[in-house]
Amino acid sequence: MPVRNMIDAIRDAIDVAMAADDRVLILGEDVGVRGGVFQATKGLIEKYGESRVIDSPLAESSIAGVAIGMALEGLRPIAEMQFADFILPAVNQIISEAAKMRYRSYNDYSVPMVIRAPFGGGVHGGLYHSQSNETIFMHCPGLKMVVPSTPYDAKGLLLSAIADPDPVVFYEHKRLYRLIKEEVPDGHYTVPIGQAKVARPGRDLTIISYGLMVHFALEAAAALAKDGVEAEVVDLRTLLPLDQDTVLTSVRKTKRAMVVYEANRTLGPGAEVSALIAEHALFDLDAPVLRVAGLDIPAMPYNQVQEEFFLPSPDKIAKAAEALMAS
Amino acid sequence: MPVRNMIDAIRDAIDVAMAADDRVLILGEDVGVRGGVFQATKGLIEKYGESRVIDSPLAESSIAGVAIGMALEGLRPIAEMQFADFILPAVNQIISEAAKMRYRSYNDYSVPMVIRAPFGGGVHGGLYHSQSNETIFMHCPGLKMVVPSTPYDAKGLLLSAIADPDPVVFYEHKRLYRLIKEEVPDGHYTVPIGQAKVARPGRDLTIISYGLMVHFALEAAAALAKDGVEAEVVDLRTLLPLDQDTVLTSVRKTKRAMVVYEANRTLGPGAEVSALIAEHALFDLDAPVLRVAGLDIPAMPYNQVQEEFFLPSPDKIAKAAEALMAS
Amino acid sequence: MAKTQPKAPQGLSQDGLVQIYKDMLVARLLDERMWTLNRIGKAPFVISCQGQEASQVGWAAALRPDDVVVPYYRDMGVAIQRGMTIRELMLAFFGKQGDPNSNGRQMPGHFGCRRLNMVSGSSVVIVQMLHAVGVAYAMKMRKQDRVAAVAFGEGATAEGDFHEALNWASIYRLPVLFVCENNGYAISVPQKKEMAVENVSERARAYDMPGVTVDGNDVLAVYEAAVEAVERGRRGDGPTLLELKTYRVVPHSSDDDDRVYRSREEVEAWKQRDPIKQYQLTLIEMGLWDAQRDQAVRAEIQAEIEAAVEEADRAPFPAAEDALRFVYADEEGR
Amino acid sequence: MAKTQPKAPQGLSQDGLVQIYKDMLVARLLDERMWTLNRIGKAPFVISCQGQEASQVGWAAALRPDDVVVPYYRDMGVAIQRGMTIRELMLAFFGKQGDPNSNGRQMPGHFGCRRLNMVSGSSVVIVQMLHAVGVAYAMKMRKQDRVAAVAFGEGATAEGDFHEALNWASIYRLPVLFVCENNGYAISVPQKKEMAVENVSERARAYDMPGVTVDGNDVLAVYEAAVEAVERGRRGDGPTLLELKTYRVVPHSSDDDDRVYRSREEVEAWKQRDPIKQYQLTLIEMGLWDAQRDQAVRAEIQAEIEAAVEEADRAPFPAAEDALRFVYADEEGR
Ligand SMILES: Cc1ncc(C[n+]2csc(CCOP(=O)(O)OP(=O)(O)O)c2C)c(N)n1
Ligand SMILES: Cc1ncc(C[n+]2csc(CCOP(=O)(O)OP(=O)(O)O)c2C)c(N)n1
Ligand SMILES: [Mg+2]
Ligand SMILES: [Mg+2]
Repeated sequence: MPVRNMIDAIRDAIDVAMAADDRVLILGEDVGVRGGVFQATKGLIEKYGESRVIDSPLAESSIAGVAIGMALEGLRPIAEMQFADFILPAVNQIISEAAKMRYRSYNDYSVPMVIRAPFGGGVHGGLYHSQSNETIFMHCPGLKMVVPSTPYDAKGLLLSAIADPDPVVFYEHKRLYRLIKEEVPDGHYTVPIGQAKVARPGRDLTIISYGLMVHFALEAAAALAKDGVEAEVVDLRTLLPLDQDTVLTSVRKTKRAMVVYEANRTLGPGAEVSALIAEHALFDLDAPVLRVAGLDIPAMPYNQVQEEFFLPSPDKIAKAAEALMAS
Repeated sequence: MPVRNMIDAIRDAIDVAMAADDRVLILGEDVGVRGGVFQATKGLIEKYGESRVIDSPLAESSIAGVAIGMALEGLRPIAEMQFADFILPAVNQIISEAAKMRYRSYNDYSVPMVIRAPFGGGVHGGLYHSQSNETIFMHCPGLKMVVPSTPYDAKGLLLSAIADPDPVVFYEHKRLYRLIKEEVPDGHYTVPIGQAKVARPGRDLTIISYGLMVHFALEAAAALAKDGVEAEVVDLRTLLPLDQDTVLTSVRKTKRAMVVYEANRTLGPGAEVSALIAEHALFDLDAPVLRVAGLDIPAMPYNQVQEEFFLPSPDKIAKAAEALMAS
Repeated sequence: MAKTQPKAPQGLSQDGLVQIYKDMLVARLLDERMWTLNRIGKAPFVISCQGQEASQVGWAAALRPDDVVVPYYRDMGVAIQRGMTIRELMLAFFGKQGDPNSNGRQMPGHFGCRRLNMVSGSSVVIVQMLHAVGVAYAMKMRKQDRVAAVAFGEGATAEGDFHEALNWASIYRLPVLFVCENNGYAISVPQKKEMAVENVSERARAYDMPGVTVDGNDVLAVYEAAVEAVERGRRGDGPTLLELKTYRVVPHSSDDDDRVYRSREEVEAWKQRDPIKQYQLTLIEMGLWDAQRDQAVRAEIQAEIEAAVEEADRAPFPAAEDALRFVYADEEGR
Repeated sequence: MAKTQPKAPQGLSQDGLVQIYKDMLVARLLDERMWTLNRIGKAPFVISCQGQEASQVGWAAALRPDDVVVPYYRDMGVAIQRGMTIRELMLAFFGKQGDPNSNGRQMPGHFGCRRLNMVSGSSVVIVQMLHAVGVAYAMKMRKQDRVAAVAFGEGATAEGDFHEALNWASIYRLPVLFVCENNGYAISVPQKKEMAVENVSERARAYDMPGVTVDGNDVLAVYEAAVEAVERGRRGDGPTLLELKTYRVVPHSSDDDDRVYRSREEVEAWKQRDPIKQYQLTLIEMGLWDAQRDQAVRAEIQAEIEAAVEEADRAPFPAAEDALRFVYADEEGR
């Protein structure tokens, strides 16, 4: 089976979808000749032509808004936001329009579209090329919000997202694009939206995470194992709808829980996970629910010292796990 | 002492600030001759003139962005968004720019501005005149986020916000504008940003809330008292920075906690409150942390049956409190 | 001075000419009735098309049923021209079960109905322009001769999406008819505080796009200009920005009091230019209408309205749990 | 054919003319050095001003120190003209303690410094236009004769904020100089996919605002056009949209590969029109410059750059905990 990194898996997913269904098209800044600034769409304009691979004007609200219109008329647009930091001008179109179209029209109209965006830090992107702003969309019923952490999942989830009849926000961690390779089948397969995965089984505590942080959690778990602590790592994969069962089942088993995320700590996605546990598994807990998260500062600084300081790391996660085991 | 409702208290705060400091000015849609669609700025254009009371073009991004520029140049703008639902086109200016200006310039530039917006439902506003989207800003370090629940607090907090050297998002619950009257002093006084208030003391459980929901919580508490259950009601007043001490002190005392908010349940502000409790007061708890919140649907419907169905009510809160006492 | 006989635009039959009048009349009478229902406490909200009926029915009449229409909240005339019935509009007005627009989820004035190829709108101004552009992109990609038509107020043109939509449509020469119903105010804010130019159509030049301004109270002028723009779109010659100068003769909505921001003289002057009265005269001059028919038709419409009021008033609200449906595509149908 | 002797614009002394050249040269040499530092792994990122030095120094030179400048990420020439030193720019490039722009928080190219009346910018395109409008509003309200000047690329003009900013500035006739540095591309996207018009300046008419296009590689032409616009602003006659046609002769940034989207011939042709070489010739023809001085000045600048590289390379990064400062106004100073 071919081995692919995440960016290749994503490009392959788009290619497979475009080959199978001529309603699928892509639009975004530099997605055409340039193949996207991360090369997620490389070669597609040559293959599918300018009318299905649109180098859009530099205007995110229009990228989302025009994609909504395309979807209303039966196309299956995949819109790319060049960086998740720059999705903000499109937030009105996404939240007011895409997320509410089916609901407000009582099922008469719908918006089957995907919005892809590279997010996350640790790539020397400074304040505006490192953000993790998924909270905005996770709080928004009518949307789905997906964040893969492996090449295999990225392809399978993206194919699910493209086929999904509702708008899906699809966040790809920039640092994962080329970090890991694994076997990724050719052709069509899907990973279902809304299902978390136990990335590593364990009995002593549960670390719940998504995106790059899953790998940091796994590293931490490996280190903890050396001291005889068996951490279970849950990869959420989808933030909305959240797979409560997988989370709660794990926590009920281990009796200790920690959420790791890179977004600002306050009201980041981990707040919801923690609240769910506090509501549904409180009597199972032997320890407080910890959060290891991005700092509560406006965004991740550029210089490497402060970038590291901002981000959760395997070491920080392991330390928190030790504290959790001690309480 | 004069008795005022919330809209009068807000207008009075703006008036007091504008009279005292000619750097203070207001801008927004219909804030001039019309005095704002809720009359929060009524009479001010006659008093302070067109250059300090600006009937802006219908464009929220520019309302925020121009206000940022004014603040950079030493003015103290108060920008009005006609409804919180329509703040979304301005989210990029608020989050990318206002919230990060001081940080990114290493204290060289700052944005002392206030963004006021009527939010919340129960006023037959339908999907787009009822939203409670405060999550977006509460998750954003660099901003402050204030939500008063009484006329007295509204005036005092607004005067604090106007004097604050950093950008403050100030949400006013539409249904509270004319619901309650109380004594509100003339002239200048402040209520500090960042301090919650115990709106009703109690020993059996803590209900944490803000905005209109505080009053519903108080009604529920009164009903519960008849059955001998003494609920403590905490009015957060400020969502960012959150007053953790007041929340945790109360929960440690009552050992039972419930958060009530009108925003969508998933990752609404109550998720953060619940996560804080799960992290810092877990061993004090005798029961799960409950959330009584807006439904996880795109927004509140127009027809009265479904509007009621969406919103937390005194009755729903009391029922949840009974469940909490029983667990 | 001998007045020249009014001439019917090409492509409009006598029935078509009369139908336009009837649609305008339905819009007016229904709108008036909604205000009285609001004033007696039967419904919390009205937003009104009064004064803009010629603009609305005029541009909508230039389209085919298979074209896509993206109206804004004031466009009850458009909804009626497309075929939404008095009964349906009254159910929507009361927020009742069976409202085809949103089943009572949205405030009145939020039109949308797949049967009529009329895309559902939100309360958020101008966003729909981009939807029309996307729809038109799909049409052009499929080499269809259909067009998308989208309407908005002149105040809303200050929003960034206005610019982004015109920019896209012009780059790709898409078949879009952009209709600005310029009634001179955005709630209380007069045009001179909304823009520095006198005509919204002047903005079209910034996109190398034709911009046309016509008298929005002259329904046949509106129709003709819209037809020309629609043909341009069908031919593959790209979008048009059409500005209709008109006036709303009532407050912005039932929550508004327009006396604080405009003089009664101004309102009266515009009432003198009432689009329905004007068009009635035209039809009479054309020999297609007379006072008797007018009375009969009005009575018919009124009767239909009263029946609709009664039915809508009695109709149930949607069930509470119905609010949980259609967040996602979990079920078919409605 | 006898060439006419170049004429210095009014209001520029001989020193001023030479200073413009030196600023352009500093920008170029510094920028070139940054690329080599990046290529040898000393710094993760460069974004470049190369090719646009005439545009940048030209418009900035038209302003007074008490005017407010709002540059964009490509405007190193502006920062230099305003007085940011080589040393400071090199500290910023390395993300080190002491960088006056952000103390190493932002990527290189994000200029801002209160001392120089240069507002801090983000990476988000075009948002700064509205900031300039707000600044200008404050100036006008206080009846000052200052102006605000803001720059941006032509690609970014597709964003809604472009429209909103021009609209505000024109309604209130604010003293703003809007400078579009049109280098023909937004990363890889050529102008014809960004807009349907040939000149960004054509968009000014939509706001009843003067729009001017000049050769952005001719520094004196840029200067003169900017001075005229600035005077207009000072006089109270409102904003101007100034378009400078230029070219970036290097990739968008160190992460870009421009070979996939533009031909080497096109790049070469523009290199032949190098703004620095052109202006050097002009100065020589004016008798203000010669090869010897040129060599000496280049050597001086290079030496200053090397000293700055050494210092910045050795300088410490900000302390980790320093990242927690200045989220809010909790302390004075820096
Ligand atoms: C984004 C947004 N901001 C504000 C509003 C509130 N609002 C509703 S209608 C209106 C005025 C619209 O004026 P115009 O575009 O001229 O249309 P008209 O109502 O005059 O037909 C405003 C400000 C809104 N609906 N959407
Ligand atoms: C809102 C936003 N979207 C996307 C980007 C990513 N981006 C950075 S520069 C750029 C191209 C800008 O082109 P132009 O405005 O012509 O300026 P130039 O770089 O050519 O000087 C893009 C797409 C961004 N910085 N901000
Ligand atoms: Mg209007
Ligand atoms: Mg460019």
